[in-house]
Amino acid sequence: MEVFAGEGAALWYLLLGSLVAVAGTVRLLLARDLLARLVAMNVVGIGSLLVLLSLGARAESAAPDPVLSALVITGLVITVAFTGLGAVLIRRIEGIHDAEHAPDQAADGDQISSGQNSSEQDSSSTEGGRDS
Amino acid sequence: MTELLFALSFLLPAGAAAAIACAGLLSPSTAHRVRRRAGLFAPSAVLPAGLLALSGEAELELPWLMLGSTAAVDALGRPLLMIAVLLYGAALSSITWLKLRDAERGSGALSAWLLVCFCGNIGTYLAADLVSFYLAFAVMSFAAVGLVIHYRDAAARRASRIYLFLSVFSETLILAAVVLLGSALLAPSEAVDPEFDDGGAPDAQESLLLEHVPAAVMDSPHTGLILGLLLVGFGVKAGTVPLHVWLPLAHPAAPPAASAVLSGAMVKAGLVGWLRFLPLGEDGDAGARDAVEIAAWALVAAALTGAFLAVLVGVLQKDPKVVLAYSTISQMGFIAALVGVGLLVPELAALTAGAAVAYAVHHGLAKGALFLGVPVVKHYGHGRTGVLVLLGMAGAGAAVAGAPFTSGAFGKYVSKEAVEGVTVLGVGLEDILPWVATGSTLLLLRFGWVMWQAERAPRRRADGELLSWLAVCAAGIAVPWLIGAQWMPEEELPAEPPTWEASVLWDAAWPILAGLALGGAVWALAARGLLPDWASRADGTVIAPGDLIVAEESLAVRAASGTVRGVEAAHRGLEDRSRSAAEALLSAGRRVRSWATRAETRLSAWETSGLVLLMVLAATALMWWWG
Amino acid sequence: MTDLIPSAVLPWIPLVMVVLSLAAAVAIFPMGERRVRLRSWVNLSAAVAKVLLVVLLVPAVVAEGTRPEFSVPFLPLGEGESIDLVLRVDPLALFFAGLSALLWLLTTIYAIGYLERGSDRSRFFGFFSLCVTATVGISFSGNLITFLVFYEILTLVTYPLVAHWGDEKSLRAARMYMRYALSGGVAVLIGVIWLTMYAGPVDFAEEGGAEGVAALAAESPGVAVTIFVLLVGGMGVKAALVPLHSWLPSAMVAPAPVSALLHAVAVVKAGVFGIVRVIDDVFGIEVAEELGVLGPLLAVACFTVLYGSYQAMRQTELKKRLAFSTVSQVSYVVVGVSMVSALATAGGVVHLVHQGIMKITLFFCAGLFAEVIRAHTIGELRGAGRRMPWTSAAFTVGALGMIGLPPTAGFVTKWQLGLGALDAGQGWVVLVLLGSSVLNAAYFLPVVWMLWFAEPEGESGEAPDAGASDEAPQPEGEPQREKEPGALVVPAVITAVATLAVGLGAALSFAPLQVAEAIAEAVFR
Amino acid sequence: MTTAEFSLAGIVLLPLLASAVAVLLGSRVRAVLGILTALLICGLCTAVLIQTAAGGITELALGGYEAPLGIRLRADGLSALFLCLSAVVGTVVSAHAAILPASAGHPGFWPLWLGCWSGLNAVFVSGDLFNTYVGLELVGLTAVALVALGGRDSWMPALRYLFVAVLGSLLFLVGVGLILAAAGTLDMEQAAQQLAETPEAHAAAVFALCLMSVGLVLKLALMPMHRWLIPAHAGAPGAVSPLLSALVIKAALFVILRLWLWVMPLDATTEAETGLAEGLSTALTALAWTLGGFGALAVILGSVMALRQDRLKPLVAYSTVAQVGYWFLFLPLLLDPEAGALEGQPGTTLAEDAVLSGALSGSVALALGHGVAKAGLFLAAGLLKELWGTDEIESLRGAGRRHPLLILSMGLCAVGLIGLPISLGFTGKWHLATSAVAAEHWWIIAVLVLGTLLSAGYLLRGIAPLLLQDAKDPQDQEHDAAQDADASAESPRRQRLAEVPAFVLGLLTVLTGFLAVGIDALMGVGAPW
Repeated sequence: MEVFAGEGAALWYLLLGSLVAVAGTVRLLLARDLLARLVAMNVVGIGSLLVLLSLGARAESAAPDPVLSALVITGLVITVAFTGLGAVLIRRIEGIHDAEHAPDQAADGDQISSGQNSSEQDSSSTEGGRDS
Repeated sequence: MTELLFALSFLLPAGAAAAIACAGLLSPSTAHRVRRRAGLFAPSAVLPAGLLALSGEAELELPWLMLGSTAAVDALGRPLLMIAVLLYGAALSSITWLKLRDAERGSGALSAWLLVCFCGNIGTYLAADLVSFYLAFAVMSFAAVGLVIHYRDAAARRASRIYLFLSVFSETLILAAVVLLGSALLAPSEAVDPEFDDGGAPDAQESLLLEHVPAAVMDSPHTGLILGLLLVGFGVKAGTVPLHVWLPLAHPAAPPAASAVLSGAMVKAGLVGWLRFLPLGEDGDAGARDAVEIAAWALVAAALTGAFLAVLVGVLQKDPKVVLAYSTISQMGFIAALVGVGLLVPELAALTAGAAVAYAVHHGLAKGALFLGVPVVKHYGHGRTGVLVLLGMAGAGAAVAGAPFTSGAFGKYVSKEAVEGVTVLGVGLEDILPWVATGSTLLLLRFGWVMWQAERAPRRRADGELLSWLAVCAAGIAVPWLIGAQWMPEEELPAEPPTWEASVLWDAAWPILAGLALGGAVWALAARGLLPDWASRADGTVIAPGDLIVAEESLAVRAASGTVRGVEAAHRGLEDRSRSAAEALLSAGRRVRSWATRAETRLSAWETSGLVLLMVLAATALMWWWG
Repeated sequence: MTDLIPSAVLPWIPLVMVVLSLAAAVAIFPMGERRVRLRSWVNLSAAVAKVLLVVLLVPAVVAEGTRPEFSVPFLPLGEGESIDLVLRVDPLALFFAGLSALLWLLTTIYAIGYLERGSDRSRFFGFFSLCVTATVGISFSGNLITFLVFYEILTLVTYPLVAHWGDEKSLRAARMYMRYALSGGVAVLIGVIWLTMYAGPVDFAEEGGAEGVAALAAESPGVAVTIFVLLVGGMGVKAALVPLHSWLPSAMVAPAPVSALLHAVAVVKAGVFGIVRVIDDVFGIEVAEELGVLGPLLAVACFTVLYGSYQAMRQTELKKRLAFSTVSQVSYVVVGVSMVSALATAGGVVHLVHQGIMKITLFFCAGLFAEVIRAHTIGELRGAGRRMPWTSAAFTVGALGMIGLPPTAGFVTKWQLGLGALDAGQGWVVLVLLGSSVLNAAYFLPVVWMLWFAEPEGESGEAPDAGASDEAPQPEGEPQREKEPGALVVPAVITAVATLAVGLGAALSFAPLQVAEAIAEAVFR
Repeated sequence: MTTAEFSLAGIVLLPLLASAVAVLLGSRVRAVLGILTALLICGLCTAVLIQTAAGGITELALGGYEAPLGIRLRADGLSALFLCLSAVVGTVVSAHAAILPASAGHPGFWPLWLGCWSGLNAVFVSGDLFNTYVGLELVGLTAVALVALGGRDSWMPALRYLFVAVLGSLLFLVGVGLILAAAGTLDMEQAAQQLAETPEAHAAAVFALCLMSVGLVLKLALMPMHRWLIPAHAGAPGAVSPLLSALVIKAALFVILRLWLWVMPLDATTEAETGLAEGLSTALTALAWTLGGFGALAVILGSVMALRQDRLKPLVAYSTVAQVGYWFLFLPLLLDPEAGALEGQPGTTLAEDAVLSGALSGSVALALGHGVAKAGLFLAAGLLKELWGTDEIESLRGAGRRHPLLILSMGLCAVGLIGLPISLGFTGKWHLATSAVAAEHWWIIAVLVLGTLLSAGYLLRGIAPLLLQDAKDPQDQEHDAAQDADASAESPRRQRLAEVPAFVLGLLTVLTGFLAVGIDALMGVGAPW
């Protein structure tokens, strides 16, 4: 389908990319659940990188512009880094909620999760002290 | 030599007063000893001024003091300086040269205040420039408060409060006059006065001299205003009628020695003020002339009413010192009339000034003797010294009344000559003046009667009080003649000295005789109880001492409370408005704050801030698209 | 006399003067509370050194007319040239610096005695010397920017002094003071910016106004008037002109030495000194006259004079009454300066010193009364004359000075202002002056009366018990002092004697009046 | 390669290396390493400063690859200034963290902080947009992690900060891509020339500017998008919040300045013929006015909100939100054609383009002043919270009597923030006001006046109670006892020493007022016009 090839294709990808980015942003900004937000963040990342690629393609006829692709790769790497950090933070925050809302239910459960929780935080021993 | 005398005559009394004041710092016993010794020394502190008066006319210039001050002993100041020295010396000695047990409580403080008053008083006589005159006048009037409040009882407090209020009032008016005159003197006057040779703004010190003041009054644009200020300002001190109310209250409240000085020397300061400042014998443009006319007539009218009304009220008083106070008011009315005439008729200016000074000298000494006599009669009025006391008091009384052969006659003669040919409401002034003598005779009879009945507290041995009284009586007889003959310049005296032929004697005698006759008649009626009740109860209840003061006080209180209420209302209005403005501001501030916090709380949720961000993004895209 | 100070050193003197008390402050701040002797020694030596320097400067500046100047670039103005921080000594500057140096020395002695048992003394004396640094900086400032910088620093540095006791009341008063002073400062900032835009960096020119300003006034009078209003309004806050004065009475909660130095010398005078600078050295008296701004300013000043005295009459607390009296007295300077006559300007300028000396005497005595017999309201002063003769005598001299009776400095000012008013053709001002002296008498004489002639209730000599009046919360247990403490009385007496000496010696060569006349002549040349 | 060029590379790479090494070391040694690196960076910065002050712009192509492909580091006047700010504040705060480990919250502080520092320096000296993007991301990542060090209650704000940072950087990335497409190169200088010559690319450039501005404003927390900053800066540990407020948000500001003044063909917009199409320039002016409007809103509402805070650190955080507003007031001036109306007129003393350069140097001075003062204030507030266990203003009453030096330094920093004389704040306000008067933009004057008064208000509310000597001594004793107990970990001598960094920053706030002339000269080096 030549629509997706050559000059017209770049325009389409541009449109598609910006659509995905806008949808991701709306979802990111309005979602209440943290994890949903994290996912939406990635969607926005992908959308914007798509826009970038289409921009690169549109400029020259041959292969997309090398600098732009470097840009895209870095963007990808950084979004992954942020997602990792976000995931750790969400786990910690969820950890506190669980400890607060369900203290009696499974004392051992709690023990396990907090134990697991604490073992995982290898370098955050002083936090424990601070929590008291 | 005169510089030394000038300095000493001011510094010695001031030093003594300072010694007494600082004594308070030492331990009580040493303080008492210091005060006692300073008190004894006090009368002699007055002597340098006496020597200065005797040593004749002199001048002292101190360019560095205040705004450049000069002092001068001139024909006008010298006699008054002499009586001031005598009176203050006598008063001080009558307080301090007593046995310890007789001395009043706090006599040290009283002598200190007297010394300060003395400095102020001779300062007014000797000052030759505007600023030092005002300085001396202020020092004298504010030190006098110390004298009046001495006994610290309710009457003394009320008297001193009224005196303080009136003296502040007079100080302010005189300050206004001084400032107006100062600016007229300092301004580079268009008509360059020949004396200011350097043409440009004459340097401040030289131009502030009092000699130039009368001329400045005439050619300054506010002549009428300045005249009014001077008349009222010095009138308070000279006890002219509407402003005299403090005199009858101050004298009974103050110790006798102090009241002797008050009416003897201090009241004369008002006279000196008039003689130095008023444009006596100055000619000026038409506007100034008729302003002077009005002022002169006002002064003469006030003086004469004062002279006669004081007699009426004085007769009805019980306290001897109040009677004497009213006699002072009437005598000062007499002198004020002389000054008024001098102002009215420029040619007579020199004559009336001389007469006024002569009369002032006589009145000062005689009235001083009478005031000092009040305690003397109480302590020595019977037995061996009784006769002496009786003679002295009678002599002083006769002098005040103006009986022939006394200084009073000389004073009256001189003033009658001076006012030849001046008619008031068609009646010749020289006919009115003798009636004042009748009035004062009546007053003195009343005084004698009241003194006769006053109770006695015999004191055995003669002490400072008696001796100083005797000295003043002797001086009262000798000094006016001495001053009249030697010290007064020729042109200020009528053609020839009074030769005691029949006509002169009769002129002096008939007012006294009329007074005696009237007194006798009243006494006879009183004995038969035919007098109207208001006359029979002559115990000061009918008209309280200070007569007008009751009316004036209530007037002042009403006026003050009126203004305060008005200003208070305006102030409250101002405050309410500013408070309501502040409230409006505060509530606006609160509204903004509450709106801001509400927005904040809503924004704190993730979704809402996300929404806002979306809107911003959309707006930028729209702007770009629209551009 | 000229070789007293080698000419090379001259330009450094203004800087040394300013830095002197700054160094004292830096030395005092870290000092421990207990180091009383060292702290007092540092304080006193700095104060004495400053007085000596002023005395050295007087012959050089007033007689020979040398103008030592020190400047450092401060704000760039594009293309390299910049607005400098200039410290210049001219007679008017020396006038105000001399006053603050002398009175700082006396107030330091007073404060050392007053705060013997107080707390936070290092902090107090540190900010105290900073306050004087700012005052001297203000007096030596050579252009509007420097003046503004030191003007703001003065606000900052006086805040902790007013809030020294640290209780709720002083904090509220300090906050109010800060609010007024800061808005005043901001107004001056806007005015200075606007003026610098049009007239470039405005240096104070002694002979009638900076050059750019006249051109500005001619070209766009509207802008010039607004700038004038901004500047004078901003400084009017500190000069306590009526609508902007209410911070002064409420700042009376500060300790006595603070209200003495602040309200008699530093803060209040800074504002008025600024107004004198703006009228005489920035706009120039003729330009200001043309702009027609002097008339309304004169009216506001006269209203302040009367309103201040009226309010003073209504106060029962002594320090509040003195505060309102300051409000009224300080406006005398503005009255003097806003009349187009050399005499009036001389009167206004000389009142800067006179009011300082007289008012500081009264505040010293008020502090003494509060400290010795716990008397804060006038009623409690009954019969104080017998127990505290020296303080009452000093108070009486100060009060008579305020009323304007001859031997004192107050009379000299009233005399000059009266003559100036008539010379400038505004006779009604004489009326205002007289009205205010009557009002002064009405609120000072009763106090003098209470001191000397009123009998204390009950048997004499018993100090009235600490009444309901809310006096400063020094530790309650501390026994009252039986006799007047020397360190407090000596400064009060010295300033009282100074009031008389300045009044009597007004015609001496370097007396304040002669210097003021020299300044006034320069303005009108 | 001259020393300046060497130091340019060193500034960026050295902290990165140090942060990597720090991860391996024990917690005690990390502090020593941190201090060493800080001192080294100071040395390098002075070398760059000397070079720039001498008038030259130092440039270095990393690894010899020239633009457009290679990374080119470039330090002109503006970057030298910001480098100095980060060096000074960074060193002092690192010293504080070394003295009082508790204030760092967690040994992980050092590697993260050094990484953040290298990101900052990278942003300040980067010559091309891509390198700026990478720098910004590094700063964002480490900043979020630093906030998370603050313990339980700081995780949620950290997460929120993360989302905002990512969104911002993605918008920035799209903008960079657009400019690359439009100008064909990422290097700022070359991009500027390209854009100036090819008018038809202006449409894309303007849209890119819009996107990037919104992205960066998000990172800067300008008024409507400021909510994430308050809990993040308040919750962060004692040593971290100064870094966040003083330095991290300055990176975004630096990039905005670069974009608006150096990259965008602004002056092209004013001349008709090669300038933007009519619509585009109005769009840009509209954007400038919105940002300016948000700035004014931030100054006023930020201060009002700060007045209502009853805890110290949120109060200081709101003060940051307020001060951020000041830096955007000058944007409308840039685009106002008759802004320079007063320049060169006979009546005034203004030099040719004094209005714009004045406004710019004013905003930069305000930013620098804010950096130093806010760092000092946050350090002091953090220390108080550390020592007294809480930063409730009510319960801190009378704390001043036990820490006089701390109160003095807070006072000095307040002077800088209010903008009273001798501080950089004053110089900044002076310049901004002068340009506003020249360009007749009176609203700026109103905002400045209101801002000054309100800032005085809330800073007074924060500091005054500390001076209180409340009679309720018993409560104090018990308070002191409690405070002594839990702070026993730090010996009193260390506590006394910990107050010194805050005092140093306070002194610096006041003394930098004298450097105004130097700053203005430095701004001239490599100025956009």
